[in-house]
Amino acid sequence: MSKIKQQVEDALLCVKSGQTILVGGFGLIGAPLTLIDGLTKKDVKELTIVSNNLGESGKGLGILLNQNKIKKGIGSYFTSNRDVGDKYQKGEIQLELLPQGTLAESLRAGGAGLGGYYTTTGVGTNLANGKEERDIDGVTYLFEKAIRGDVALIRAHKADRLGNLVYYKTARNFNPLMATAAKTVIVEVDEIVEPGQLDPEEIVTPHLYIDSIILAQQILTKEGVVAR
Amino acid sequence: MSKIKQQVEDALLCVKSGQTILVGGFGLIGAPLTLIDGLTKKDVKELTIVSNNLGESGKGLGILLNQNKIKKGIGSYFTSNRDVGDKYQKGEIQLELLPQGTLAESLRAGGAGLGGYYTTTGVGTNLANGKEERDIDGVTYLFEKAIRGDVALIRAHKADRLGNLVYYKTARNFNPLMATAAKTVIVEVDEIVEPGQLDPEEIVTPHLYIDSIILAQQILTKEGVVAR
Amino acid sequence: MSTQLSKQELQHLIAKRVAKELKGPCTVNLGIGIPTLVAEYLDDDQVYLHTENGLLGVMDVEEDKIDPNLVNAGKLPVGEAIGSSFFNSADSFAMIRGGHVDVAILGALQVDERGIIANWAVPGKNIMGVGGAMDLLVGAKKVIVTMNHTSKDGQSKILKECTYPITSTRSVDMIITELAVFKVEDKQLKLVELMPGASIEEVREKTEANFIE
Amino acid sequence: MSTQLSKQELQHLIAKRVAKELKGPCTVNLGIGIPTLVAEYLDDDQVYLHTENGLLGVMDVEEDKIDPNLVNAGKLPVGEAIGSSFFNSADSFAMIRGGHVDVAILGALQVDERGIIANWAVPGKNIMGVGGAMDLLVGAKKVIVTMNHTSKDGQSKILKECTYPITSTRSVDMIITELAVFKVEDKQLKLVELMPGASIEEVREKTEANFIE
Repeated sequence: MSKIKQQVEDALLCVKSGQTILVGGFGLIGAPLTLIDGLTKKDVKELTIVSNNLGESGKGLGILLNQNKIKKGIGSYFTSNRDVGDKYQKGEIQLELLPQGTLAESLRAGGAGLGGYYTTTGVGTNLANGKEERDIDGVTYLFEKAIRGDVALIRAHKADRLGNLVYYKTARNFNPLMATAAKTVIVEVDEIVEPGQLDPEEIVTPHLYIDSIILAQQILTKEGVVAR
Repeated sequence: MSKIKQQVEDALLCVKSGQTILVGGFGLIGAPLTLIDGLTKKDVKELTIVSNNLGESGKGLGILLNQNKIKKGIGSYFTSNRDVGDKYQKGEIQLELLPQGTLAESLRAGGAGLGGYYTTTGVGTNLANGKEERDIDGVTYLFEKAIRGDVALIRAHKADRLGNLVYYKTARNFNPLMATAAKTVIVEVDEIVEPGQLDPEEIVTPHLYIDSIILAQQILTKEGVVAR
Repeated sequence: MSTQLSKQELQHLIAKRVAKELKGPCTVNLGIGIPTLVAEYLDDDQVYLHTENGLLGVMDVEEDKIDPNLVNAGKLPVGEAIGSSFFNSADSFAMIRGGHVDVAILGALQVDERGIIANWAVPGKNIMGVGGAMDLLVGAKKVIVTMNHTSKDGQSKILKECTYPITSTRSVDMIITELAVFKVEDKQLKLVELMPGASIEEVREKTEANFIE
Repeated sequence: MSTQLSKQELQHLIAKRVAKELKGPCTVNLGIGIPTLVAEYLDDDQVYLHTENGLLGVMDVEEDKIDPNLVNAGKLPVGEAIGSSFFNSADSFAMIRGGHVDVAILGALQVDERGIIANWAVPGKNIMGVGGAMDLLVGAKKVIVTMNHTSKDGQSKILKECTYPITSTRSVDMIITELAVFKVEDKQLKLVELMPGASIEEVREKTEANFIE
């Protein structure tokens, strides 16, 4: 019953065409590069990808994009990969743009079993088009729905064998949120340790959220993405 | 400009009659006993107290209750202090009962600048009376409003001089949420350390939430509440 | 039959039976009362206990290791297992409400014949506490109710309809009393097991609700 | 006047002027572009820098200490100050949206004469990115906009009305360009300072919006 998988393919067995996949990271920082690499080698299509960005051109999720495996992207900042714009122009991808705080909050709401929430962000802008406004105590808010995924692919620093996670600096970003918001959660880590080696006060993601763990084989360095 | 106060009275200068005060703790566990003790010695009245419980009979917030300083209690479990029922019978206190998860979530929403949210908790029960129901993707949710306070009185384990906080075991409970949801936040701690002594990955409440820090003088032991 | 056993012994009997239902790996939230006793009968080290006040990895604590700041939802002292973690109340209820807790073991005042329970308020008394009961009922994947089959005055607590305010519109999955084990299937109670010493006649006599035998 | 200075020098001039507005203790979020440069001119050690990707306590980093997993919102390498803390994106935006960040320094494509800005989309081009701009505008207690006074083709970027999609209905508090400093009071622009070398005539000529002198 170990959560630890030796092969990326095994960890990704649960991913099917047409699913909604949550992918951690802020650009390539904190992105699950090994799992993304695994997806590029897997025969899947029509994925809805929820991620702050769609990688960079030819890197991370950018490879998946260029393979035409992504039907729809939900994120806050696609500008950092120019290929997204090209695909969008050609009608080859659907995009849903959300303010970054709304993206993060919707994922948290999804993980917390909430249906949606009211935020001030975006009120009166084009991103409010078609969304319900509501006055609460004299302030105008926008209704935003929770986001949930079929699978979450996330990146952490260390996992213990149970699946408790700690993160590393600004590579934390969306990962702990996505860990809560999908039916199946797969994490790649720098190191797997024994239960008890992570301080109970310091664990960011408790093990009940995690289904599979793999060691990272593709990592981000100053020189870019490299095999470990 | 130090946040550290030597005297409880100084820390509590911001508390005025008629305000809404958020008070951390699950019963006496993680309750800011020194600050509560300070409130019992201060001339304030008609307070609205948001706290999971109203202390125990004659302990913690229970003292404030017996002093008739509490106009209204908002919490999830008042049963643990029998004096609350007596006051309620006599019409001497108003009570608003929320499911515990709703209480916690409403505080988080308040701190996060949200107006409210939709939860499944409580749908179809007496606690849903007068609250809006909404169908979202085939599931019935209840609208719950965010909660904010004028002042939060919280308990942490350690603070650095900037106001970064870490907590201790199950004394964490509502404290980190309340730290985000009030205009002024006062924390009492076991120990004040230098900036840099708390691990940046481990800090639960970043310093931007904290206004004042005092050392705990009343602490919870196996034998009950004692002066330190 | 069970009249030979003390109230406490009957509670342990129920707790022991509940423990048999818990196969790891799973996360289980134990409510206040009889559910707390379940911890004593767990022998699967992949059953992880969650307490809503902010700990995953509850275990028994020895008298000399009691820490007043380490307690369960009933404010009773507990220990922390290897691999445990602490979190705030919003995160704890996000786990519960979000469907990340596999099983909740709860006490109840009444259950109706569709498996809907009442466990937080008594009419005519002040409604003063709900705690995490409503959250657990909407969130836990499976809910097992433990209760005495009858009230102190001998009335059935398994009723055609609850007379006390309900805790949720969701039916629980299983009811375990000192007399019987019921499963709830398609909003109907189904008797699946008699507890040691109980007879079908006694269960029929002491159960107001209709149930499938 | 300012034609003698390079574009980069003008940006530093603006950043230096912004820094004068920041008196600690306060928490400041620095946007991408000119705002990033502000960090170089801060001399108050109680000005704490927040970056929305999850760090409170941003500081400069030396070339040899660059960590690819420690970056700001522009994905540029940064350092961590003593007393800093890391958090997830939901917690980071809870700080912003919840009003816990004192000042946001943002770039803008256009500002109108009520102080409303457009900084995330250009008509006719794909709308592809918004990032944290809308959150910062609704949440930060004070917003200071830094921008070039005119576009590359010499058109005023301080307009009667924005022609690009607005970022928020909230007016910013201050606008600092290479020519002038405006405050926004009662939804009106008020010229409060000329930048070094700028004349009132040049500001009048290059500002489409009405403003109080």
